[in-house]
Amino acid sequence: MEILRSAANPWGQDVLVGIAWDLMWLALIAGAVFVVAHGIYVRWIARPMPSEEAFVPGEGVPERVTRHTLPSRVFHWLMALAMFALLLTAFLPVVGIRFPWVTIHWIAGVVLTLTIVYHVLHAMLRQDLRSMWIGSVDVTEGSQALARFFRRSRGLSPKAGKYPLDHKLYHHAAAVVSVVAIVTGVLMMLRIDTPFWNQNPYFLSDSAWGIMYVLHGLSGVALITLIVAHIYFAVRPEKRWLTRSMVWGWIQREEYLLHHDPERWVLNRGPAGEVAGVEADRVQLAGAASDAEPSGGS
Amino acid sequence: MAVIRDMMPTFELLQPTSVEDTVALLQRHGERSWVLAGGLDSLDWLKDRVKRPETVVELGGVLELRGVRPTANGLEIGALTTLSEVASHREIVERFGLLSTAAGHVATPQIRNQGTIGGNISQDTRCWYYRGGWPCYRAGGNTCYAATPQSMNREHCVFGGSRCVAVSVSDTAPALVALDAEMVIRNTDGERVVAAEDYFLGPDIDITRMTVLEHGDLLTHIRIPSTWAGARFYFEKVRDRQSWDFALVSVASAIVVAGGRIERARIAVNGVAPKPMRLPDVENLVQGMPPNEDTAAAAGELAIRGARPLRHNDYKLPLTRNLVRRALRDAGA
Amino acid sequence: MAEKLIGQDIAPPDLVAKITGAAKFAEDFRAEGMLFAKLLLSPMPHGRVRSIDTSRALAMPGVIDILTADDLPAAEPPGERALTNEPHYVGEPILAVAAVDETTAADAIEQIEVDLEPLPFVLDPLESLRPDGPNARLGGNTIDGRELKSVKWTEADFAAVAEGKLPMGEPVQEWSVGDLDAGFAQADLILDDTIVHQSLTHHPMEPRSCMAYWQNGKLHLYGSTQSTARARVSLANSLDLDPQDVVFIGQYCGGGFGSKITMSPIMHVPALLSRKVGRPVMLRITRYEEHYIGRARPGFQAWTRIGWRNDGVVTAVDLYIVQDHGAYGSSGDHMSASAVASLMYQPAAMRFRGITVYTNTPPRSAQRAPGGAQIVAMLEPLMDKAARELGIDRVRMRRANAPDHDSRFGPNQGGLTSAYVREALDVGAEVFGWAEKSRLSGDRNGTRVTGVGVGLSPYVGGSSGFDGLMVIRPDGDLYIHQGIGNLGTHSFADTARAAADVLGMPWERCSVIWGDTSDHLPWSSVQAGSQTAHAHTRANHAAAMDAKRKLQEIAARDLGGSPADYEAADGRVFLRSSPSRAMSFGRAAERAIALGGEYSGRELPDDIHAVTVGAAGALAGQGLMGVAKDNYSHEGGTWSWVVGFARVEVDVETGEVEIKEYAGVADCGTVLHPRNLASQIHGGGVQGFGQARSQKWVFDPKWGVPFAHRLYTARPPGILDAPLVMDWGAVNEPDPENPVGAKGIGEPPIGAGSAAITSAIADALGGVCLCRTPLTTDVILAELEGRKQPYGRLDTHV
Amino acid sequence: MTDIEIIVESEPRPFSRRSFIKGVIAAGAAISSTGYLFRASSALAGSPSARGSIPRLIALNVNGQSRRVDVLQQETLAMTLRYKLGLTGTKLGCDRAECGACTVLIDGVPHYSCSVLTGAVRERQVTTIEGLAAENGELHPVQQAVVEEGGFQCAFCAPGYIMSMVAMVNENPNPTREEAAHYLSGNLCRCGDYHKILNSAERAAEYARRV
Repeated sequence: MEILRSAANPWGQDVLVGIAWDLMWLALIAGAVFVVAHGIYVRWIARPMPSEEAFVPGEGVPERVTRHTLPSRVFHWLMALAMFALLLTAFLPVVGIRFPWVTIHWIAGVVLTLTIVYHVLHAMLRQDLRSMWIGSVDVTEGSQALARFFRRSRGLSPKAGKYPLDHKLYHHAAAVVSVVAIVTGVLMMLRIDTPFWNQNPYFLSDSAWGIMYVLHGLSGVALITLIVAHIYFAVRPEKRWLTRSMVWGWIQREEYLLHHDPERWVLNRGPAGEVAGVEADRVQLAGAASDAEPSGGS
Repeated sequence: MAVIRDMMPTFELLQPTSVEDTVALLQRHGERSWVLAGGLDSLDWLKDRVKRPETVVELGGVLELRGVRPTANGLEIGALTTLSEVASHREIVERFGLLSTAAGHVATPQIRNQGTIGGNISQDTRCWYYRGGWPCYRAGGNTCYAATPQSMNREHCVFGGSRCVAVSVSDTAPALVALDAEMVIRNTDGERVVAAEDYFLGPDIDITRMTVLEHGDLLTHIRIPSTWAGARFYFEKVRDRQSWDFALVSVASAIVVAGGRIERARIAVNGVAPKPMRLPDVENLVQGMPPNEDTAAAAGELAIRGARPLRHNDYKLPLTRNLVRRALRDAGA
Repeated sequence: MAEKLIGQDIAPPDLVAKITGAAKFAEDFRAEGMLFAKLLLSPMPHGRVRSIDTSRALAMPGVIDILTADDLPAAEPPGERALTNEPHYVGEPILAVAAVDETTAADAIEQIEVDLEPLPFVLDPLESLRPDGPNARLGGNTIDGRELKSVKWTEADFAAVAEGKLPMGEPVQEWSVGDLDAGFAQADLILDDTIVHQSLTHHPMEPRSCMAYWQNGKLHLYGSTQSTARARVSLANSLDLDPQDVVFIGQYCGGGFGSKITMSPIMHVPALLSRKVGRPVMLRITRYEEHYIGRARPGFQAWTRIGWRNDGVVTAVDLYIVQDHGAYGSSGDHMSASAVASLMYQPAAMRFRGITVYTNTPPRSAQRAPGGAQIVAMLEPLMDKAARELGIDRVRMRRANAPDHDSRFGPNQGGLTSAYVREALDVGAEVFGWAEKSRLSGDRNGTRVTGVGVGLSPYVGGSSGFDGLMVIRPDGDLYIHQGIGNLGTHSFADTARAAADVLGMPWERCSVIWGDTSDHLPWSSVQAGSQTAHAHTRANHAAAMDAKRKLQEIAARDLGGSPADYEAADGRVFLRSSPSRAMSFGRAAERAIALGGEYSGRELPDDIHAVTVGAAGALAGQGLMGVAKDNYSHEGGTWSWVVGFARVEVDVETGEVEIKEYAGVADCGTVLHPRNLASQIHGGGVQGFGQARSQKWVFDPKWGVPFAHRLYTARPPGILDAPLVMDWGAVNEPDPENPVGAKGIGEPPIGAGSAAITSAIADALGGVCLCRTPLTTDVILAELEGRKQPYGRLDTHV
Repeated sequence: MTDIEIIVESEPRPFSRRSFIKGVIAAGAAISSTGYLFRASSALAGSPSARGSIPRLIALNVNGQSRRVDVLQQETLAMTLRYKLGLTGTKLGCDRAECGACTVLIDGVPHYSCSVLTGAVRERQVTTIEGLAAENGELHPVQQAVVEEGGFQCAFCAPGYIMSMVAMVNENPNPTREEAAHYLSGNLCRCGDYHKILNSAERAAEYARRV
């Protein structure tokens, strides 16, 4: 199985051309394996979550807590649509389904780019950046989860802030991969005729283009796996409340209190009365992290 | 590794004598096989070692695919019928003169004696970057070397380019599109029939192929309906030399005139796009109009609307316009 | 008395062999244990070999050995070698593999790893002349005599290049005659323009395949050459061998047109490989390789300003030529072009400036009328433009400027042996019917407009000082040994007639011996520069006179009287006063053997060339030997002329051109072989049509890789690209500086064909001179439709 | 494969950058008397390991004779004629169907033998330039016409042209000059001898009509 495709340029020098299409199948398989493994793990292997700690009183928590505002939801679904169009137009021809994919692909690419630009501005100006920031708390949250996974600890990892660590990690991974795909994709648009310019493959050297194509390819196939996982989690029964929140924007009061630590995801009344969460920069939660048993547990 | 040209590599030669055996062989050898009919296009690739099949399936023995037979409503031509036979076959000359004229304009007598009509419409493009073995899009790479600001693209396309700007060079293809012919394709799964216009692929659909044929497919017959039999035909091919050369631009048209007006028309041009380009807008425009100079001029202008010339092929615009004009003018003569 | 052979149509003795397949060209020879070689060509326009890994190739079964540049004799830059470690153009051979068969050799080439370091390259001479332009060679971008130099012009020189004006910086070659300003001052009309002529691969029909082996220290090489005797000598010199140790076999040459004048550098590959492996080696050259190593005509980017008086007389010519020198070669086409312009238009004042610039493109060499064919195709349309503006008939315009026998021309104002140019123009006008045909220009026939053109084309047509060698054997026949190659002009047979006529021998009693240097061939001219017909009618005449003298002396000795009383004809030498007292040539030959000395070739004249001494020595004692050096007088330059007349039809809607009529008339002194002269006029004319209409080079400027490298993309003219019937004529006036009055004629016809077509197309376009060749469909259509031209005014290789 | 015993050093000759040696090396090669047929090697065999490199013994019908010859599967007819059957009259001008010098008749029809696989003409009649003249050397009418017109210059293209002319006179006994030009338009002549070639073609038709 090849990883990369290369060819001899007109001077006989070896030059990267792109990724080998086997990687696409690899990515699909990786996604499927993850889904199956995770499904099996949750179904049969994972120890039941210890009963939640006493119900933390949640006074002042409204019946419906806004998790995703309308603009961010619209952004999410628009981006998802563009992403889907991009993946389909990129990989269906490779599997043999022939159709004029180039125009749809670059238009979807432009749409994706615009949505991402909007998202970055929206996040910086209107959203709470820190909710995505991975702080020390998250590290402990993560290490707890890992310890539990490896059966070295029974303890309960601290409640998440607005976004649990796996969400944050996933977001950042997807962000990096998408940015790579977008940057290389925009540059590669110089290789096709558009209403605005004619193709000019000599904008970069052919070795530079080779790297561009490989990165675009790698990020493309990485997105396959990421999106397979993303959709899988979205449809898992126990995560449906999260999926609902991306549709309607709110989660129920119990779900908020069950999954989130009000200290870290502080709700305050927005001007329109709806409650927007603000990630509190909580100090290390006293005690909670230290009861992890030393290694060599049960 | 170093490159060498003009020296055929070794391959295994298989010579089936029936369509069944042929499609079976193609199925078994898959991507490593190559179909060879007349061989004029194939040997160009094999001798330059740019394409390296392990197995060549030579169709000289499949006699059932040679010859012309009348059908219920037209003619059926075996894909292995030589261009010389097509150019001189009485039935074709009398009822579908457009095709016999086109076949007679291909390359040279020796090539017409050996080249087949199936091969002529299924041949690969002649872009000299691609034929030179460069790693261009069409060869699986990621660059079209013919569409850069410095490229030598005098013989490339002004319509329908999508990253790749090569042109279809077949002379019989526009004639078959104008005659609304159909292509019969066989493989181990069975037979499918494709309209001439849909037989050819542009780079937007699949940049590595000029036709719908996939590995394992065999073009067996070309069926021409009688819809355009006896219409007023016009074929012209403009080229640098009067033998050997492919068309810079060619036009093939079938026009039925009744009562001094164009009842229906079907016009195709080649050498301007990655596939033979039918001109439906022009056909609609001229319908019902008298075949005079004004109609011809209007048709010509419309034919080149939306063209997007490259660095060196702007001349193909007036040339295409004038050829369409001449086709319409001829309808009135 | 046998009828004179000169002037008759006699087919050459090799014709039957040629048309029955018996004739063996270089690639048709076989040898026991013959290996096959294949070349590894450079993929880069300019590179340096860092390393070559041939281990895998040498390990392949059937691969015998490999030859690289290090196995060849050294050569000082810019000297060319058969193989190189610093390729200067895409396709230059780097190494050769010898194997039991070609497929194995090719497979072996694909297993060789050559690590090439890319070096700066340039395709357009003007680009190399820019202040910061790259040089094609590390040693410089031009050559002055033998010295490599790097010449850069200033930004100011390039100021007007954007508008298509030729930049004219400091030249390397230069000459001027008369007062240029005064010349232009008295001119009533002045025209100037930038004109570009393309480079053209020779593409003779036979690629230069060659086979060689060594036998007891002697190199036997089967090759394709225009000049057999000279090829052997140049091959020997290039390998540091004594010519006696080289046998060159080349009875047939499938055309050369200047690309095979003597030896081809690639011959070193089979020669040295066969020595290295101790077995015969055949190197079959493919058409693709012929584009690379098969030589080409240098292209010009030029500017000219010409002044005319109202009566059509040219008063002044200012000419600047930038020549595309390619990677090697010593082409002086631009200098020859200036001499031709000076000869044709006889301006009182003329200045020439020029520079030849190395580019990373295939090597150049003379191609049929080097410099002449380019300049006439470039300037004649301007002459027509002036004629049209001055309202003078175009033939009369050329008559007004044509030189005559006493005219002077060129940098040192040399003289001419003869020039019947006005007579050629008159005969031409008559043959073509110029009077009524010239009135057709501009006529419309449907979408086709008619254009008529006339193209005058002179070129060098003679040389002297070579040797003749012949033997009358006891069988009474005359064996004429010719060192001339058999390149298609039939000069090896036609020049032998001069000897037969001196001795009154019927042609059936003459045998021409040519093509294999082991058959003892005399020192001869190169078959280039159209000189053979002139040089070797002289040489054969001189040697025949020597034989005649010996016949007379032997007859007088045996039959009495004085030698002067004797005459030779029909195979007999007899007393003029009583023809019955005679001796057959056979008898005289036996007597000559008996007498020995100079009669049988034991003693030889002291002024003949060493090669002839070798040949004659081997033939001594076989009969009566006629051997002599051509010492006839040769005052002034020998130049021949062809004027071409053409009628074309240009389709205004498609830009296509159909050449309807063509006629060429020659001044080449006495016509040796009328039908063969017609072939030279028509054949050269057709090559001119290709030059004017379809042939060109196309290079990708980013990668420096060529595309027009096969016949299909090089586009030489086919049978349907020429008129079905072509006419010809000749002035047929003898040249005083040749015993039979003959001048050579090989080269002038190509310029006449090309110039007639460029003029006719300009005429059809209403006098618009596009000042560029080739005039392809797209260039003409862009002009007719008033659209932007597809190529820039100064673009080359597009 | 070839039955010549190849003298190869025990280990592959190391590639050494010897300087140019002027010495005399005795070479034992002589032109085999037959000059044509040499068992030693043919132009193409290919490395034995490659798929399809095993030659096939087939029977060809060339100039009326049945000839048995070892043919490689990728071998073209031109190479077989020139390197295996010693019929070097068929010339290779381009090996790419772009010049016509390799024209032969297959079942009386002109083809570029450089672009025909030998394996594909097993049951067909191949006629080459060597097959036109009679045993006693009497020329074919087309050849006779060419001689009388003093046809061709360098004549490298002559064999190909003559084969096309033979097919022309067989197919159209009374061609006009224009028809002859179209019939011969698949043959290139770089000496540009077209006028004289058409003279020969017209005379050839005239002589063929007489026979």
